[in-house]
Amino acid sequence: MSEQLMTAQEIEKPAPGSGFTGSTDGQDVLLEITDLSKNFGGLQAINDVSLNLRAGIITTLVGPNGAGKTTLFNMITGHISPSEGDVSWQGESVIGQAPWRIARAGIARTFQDLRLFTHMTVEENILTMMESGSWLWQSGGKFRKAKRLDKVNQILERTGLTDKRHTRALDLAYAERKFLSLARIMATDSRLWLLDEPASGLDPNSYNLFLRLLREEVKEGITVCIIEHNLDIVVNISDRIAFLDQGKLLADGEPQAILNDPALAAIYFGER
Amino acid sequence: MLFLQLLANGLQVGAIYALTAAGFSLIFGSTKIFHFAHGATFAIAAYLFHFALTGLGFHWTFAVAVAAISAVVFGVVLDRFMYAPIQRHEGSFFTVFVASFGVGIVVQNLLGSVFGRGFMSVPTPLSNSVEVMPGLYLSPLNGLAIGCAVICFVALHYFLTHTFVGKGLRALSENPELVRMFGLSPRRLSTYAFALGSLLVVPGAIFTAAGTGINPAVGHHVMLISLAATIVGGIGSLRGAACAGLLIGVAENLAMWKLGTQWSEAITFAILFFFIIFKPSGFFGRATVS
Amino acid sequence: MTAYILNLLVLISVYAILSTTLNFIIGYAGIFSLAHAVFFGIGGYTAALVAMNVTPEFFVAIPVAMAAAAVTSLLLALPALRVRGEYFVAASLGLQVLAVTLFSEWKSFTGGIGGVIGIPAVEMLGYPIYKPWQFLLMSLICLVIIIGIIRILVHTSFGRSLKAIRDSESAALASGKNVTVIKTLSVVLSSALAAVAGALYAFYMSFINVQSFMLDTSVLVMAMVIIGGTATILGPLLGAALLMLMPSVLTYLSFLPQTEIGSIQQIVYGMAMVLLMIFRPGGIVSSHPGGGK
Amino acid sequence: MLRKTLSSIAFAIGLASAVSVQAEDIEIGAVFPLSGPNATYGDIFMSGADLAAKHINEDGMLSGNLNILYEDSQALPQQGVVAMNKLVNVEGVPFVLSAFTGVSKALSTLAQRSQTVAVNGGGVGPDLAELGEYFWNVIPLANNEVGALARYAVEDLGHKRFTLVYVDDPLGESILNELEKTLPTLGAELVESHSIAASAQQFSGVAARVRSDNPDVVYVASYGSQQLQIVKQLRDNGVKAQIASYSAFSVPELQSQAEAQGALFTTQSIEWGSDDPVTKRFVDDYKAEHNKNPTSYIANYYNAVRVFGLLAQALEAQNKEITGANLLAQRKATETFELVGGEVSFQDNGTLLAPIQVLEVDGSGSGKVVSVKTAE
Repeated sequence: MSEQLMTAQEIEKPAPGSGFTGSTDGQDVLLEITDLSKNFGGLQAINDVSLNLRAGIITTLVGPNGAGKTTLFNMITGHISPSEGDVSWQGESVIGQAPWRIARAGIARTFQDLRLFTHMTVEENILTMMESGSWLWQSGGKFRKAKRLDKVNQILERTGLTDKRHTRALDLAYAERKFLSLARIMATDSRLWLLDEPASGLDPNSYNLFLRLLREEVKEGITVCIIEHNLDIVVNISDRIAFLDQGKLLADGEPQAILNDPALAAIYFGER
Repeated sequence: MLFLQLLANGLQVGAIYALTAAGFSLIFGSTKIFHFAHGATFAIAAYLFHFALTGLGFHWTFAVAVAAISAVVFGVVLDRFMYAPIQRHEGSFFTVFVASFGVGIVVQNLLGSVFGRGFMSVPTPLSNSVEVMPGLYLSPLNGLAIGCAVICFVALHYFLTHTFVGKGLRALSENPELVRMFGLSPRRLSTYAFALGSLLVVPGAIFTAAGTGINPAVGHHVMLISLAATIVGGIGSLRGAACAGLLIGVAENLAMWKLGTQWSEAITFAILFFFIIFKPSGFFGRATVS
Repeated sequence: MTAYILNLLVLISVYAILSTTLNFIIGYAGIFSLAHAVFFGIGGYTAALVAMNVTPEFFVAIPVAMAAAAVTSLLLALPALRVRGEYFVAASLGLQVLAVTLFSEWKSFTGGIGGVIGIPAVEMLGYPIYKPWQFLLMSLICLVIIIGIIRILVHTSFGRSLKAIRDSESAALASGKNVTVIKTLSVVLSSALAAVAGALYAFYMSFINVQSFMLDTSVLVMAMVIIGGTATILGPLLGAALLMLMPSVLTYLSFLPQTEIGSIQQIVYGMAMVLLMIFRPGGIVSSHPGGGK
Repeated sequence: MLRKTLSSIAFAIGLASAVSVQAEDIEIGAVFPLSGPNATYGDIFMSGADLAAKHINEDGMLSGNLNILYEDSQALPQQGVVAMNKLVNVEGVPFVLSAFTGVSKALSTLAQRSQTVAVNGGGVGPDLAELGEYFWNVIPLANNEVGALARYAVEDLGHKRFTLVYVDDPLGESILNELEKTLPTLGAELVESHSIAASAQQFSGVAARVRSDNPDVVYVASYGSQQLQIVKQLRDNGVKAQIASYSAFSVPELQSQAEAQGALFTTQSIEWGSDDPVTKRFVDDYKAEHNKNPTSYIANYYNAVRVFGLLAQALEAQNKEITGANLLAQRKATETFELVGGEVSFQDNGTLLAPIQVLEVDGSGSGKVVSVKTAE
């Protein structure tokens, strides 16, 4: 019921100035979350959340600390199994599937604490993302290998990490690590990116580079879901906003509508 | 009757394991330091007790004090001068473990060189059993060990729940940031954890020296058992470590009902192995897989 | 003298195989096993059994030994898949203790503490190899091949997957790595290659018993890896050479009391472990000094 | 030449050479546990061997000074083989003293291959008799000891029920087999046998089971520090039966242990008070040097070195080289040897035959002889 309503809203007011996709691709539902709940030993981390991620747009998850945003990511990627409810990806349920299967099906993610492969070089970090085979060698032989290297070069170039190619992830500067985290998922052929606070703590230059990258990728057809705290960033990039608090989805809609809601603002700024 | 006897033996052995395991668990739970040299603390306390009593001819109360002081000093020195520097630069679990293991090897061999590699025990009439009912022999040491373990656990529980430092230690295992906010230094709490944890080996060390006897490798054996008990009981849970220590002591002895003693260690580790595979969080532990 | 040096070199190369294969799982896969001596033992016992009852042919005994170790290693893979860190160390410790008990009790296979005596000299395509220099050559070739295999592996996608899992298992999962298969494969591989060392050892000594496959051996091999340097090719080799030579060198120090040599040796390597962990956690051969894991 | 290379290498790496000896020295080797839990045996064995070397040198029995090179086995087979290798290949000794059943078995192959005589005076596992012609035993093996003790306990003391506590190793098993074989022929029975791991430390459970077996005699087949713990814990846990064991009990720690008093054990029979000059000199000099009575282990290794002295002396008289092969040939050619304890001869399998004595631990340090049984 409400879902239809929102879809209707979006057709009426296409592309608010803040978002940058401006397309109507947003109608295809890529990932569908239905009645999802998660119980951690009596603590209701996620409470009956239903949310759709539409193709080709950026959906932002906002909400105070402990709202369950990262838990939601973890359930989508299979790192945590839900107590109840379903997640379906392109029409098929992914519940109960191993995280690596879900990843290979086209859902990539970053982590708030990055979780880089710290003792590997930048190049290795990127390269290993393209090698999904578990066996001792990759299929495709020399030709594929050359193609992979091409792609690595391209990604390094775009993320500004070319000079750091042979540096260990551990030895990178903060912003470079954030970009490596992004570079890693650029290397996968995923259609959906789940980004956990990708822009926090970036200096203005890096921030602009990040925005440019994100824009380019979305234009290429990548669907993005971001967890973000900085409202400026939220306003800047979101096509849609989903507002979570205490495990519940309080609102899901256009950025302006959500941000202008005084009740939500009160929760967000902790004046409840 | 044999069953009852084995059970009684198991309880005594289990009480000693429980205390040692609780010490290890306290240190590991609050500081996240995998203190494998805990066994070395045990051996040092036992040897110095023996030396003070039979070598220097001290009264037993002084010998106990010597053992307690040496255990605490050893634990705290390790914390300050080995673990602290390692943790300063990215000390992973394994770095700490290897260093700790190294200390265990050094102590075992030093004790062997200084005190001899043979078996030693404190001659005491307390280890002589009397027949309390047909077929059931108990020695005063049996009762003392169990009683002492109970007293230690009650005291420990009181300390952890009623004193400032005790509460701090418990908080440290939950959330080091919180501890800092309350104006406690995690570094200082770590020292307390080592002092207290090391102190907990002393009763076990003394009862072992007086009962079954000691050799330089005794710490190694005790350490393996406390490690098993800590994990079976659930890492960070003192209650769990104590119960598991008791369980292992009893299981080890009851196994002798049907099997030879050569299986007793294997039984302990079979219990451990299956716990790790099927219930890594142990009896009371939080789920902390990977 | 030459024979003595040859003897030491053979033992060094056997232990170098062990440390290299252990380094493969410790350094690259982040699986800190204290049960490596189990697979050393299984390799030794199996090769001995094959040599005494079927044929002492190298190309039969070694593959059978490797297969036996590979199958048993699934027991180690089981906890490796479920838990990490201290839990896994404890689990491998458990496996080691269980194995020692089984090695002592399963007398038809291992001869118990009495061990297996009179293992015949190994034959390579029917040509018996018993002269020390021949044996040294054979074990060096085995060592070189094993180093080659591991060197290649860590530079392929498989090696990268391993390192990725070591550095962050959840991120590796999220990037589509089948962690189960990769970890199992690495444990199986490492154990099977360790069995080669066991088989060589059995043929060389022509006597084996459980005392060679106890926790002490696992710790010694671990010390070789740690002291030499994890996640390097050279480190474990250096570690093996140092720790195997140390007792021999110590016996030439006439001012040391003979009866204390064993203790001094252990104290030296215990101290080395402590000091290295404080000042150079990467080991002697460390690709990145100062940076541990 | 070898030695030169060796020294230069040792010096080259800045170390003092341990083997700075004159060219005319005659050297034999010894592979003993000098460190580790069984080091106490190494010390005992050394004192016997050193005394024999001293006597041989004082008498000028050989053309050069006899020197014993000690290597540490830690009582472990692998260390034993490494040590044996060094003695055989670096030092080139023709004759090596060995100890401990496991170590002896491990190095016997090397002895056979390199034609080096290895002589055991400490291990008593019966299979030591079958390790090839280069492996000799100057100690009667456990089967003889068990028989003697069983006969004494049953025939002289009237005991009927035996329980065995044994280490689960070849020695322990052979004692089990021997008891199972011997006791029924004497009209006694082995009620129960309890095997224990070599590393076990706690025996209260075993003690409980032994008690419930209700035996007349508990036979303990262990060694080193473990047997002390077994004895203590048996007594602590209310086992009052007669404790019995074999020659492993002849170590000072056990002899002085309070709980062990009254226990029976067996050794090769040596009449310490004998007027025979070899025995008298050995006993007098040992007492003078160590201020206590010698034990059979000490005599055994004294004898082992003395056997070498006698054989080498004979070879030198014939202008033959002192090699392992020649020593073996000379031993076969020699009918009897004058050793501590009297004139003895080797069996064809290289094992010494000697009467066994049963002793009681009495705190004197060497035990009180209660019976002597001839070898069977």
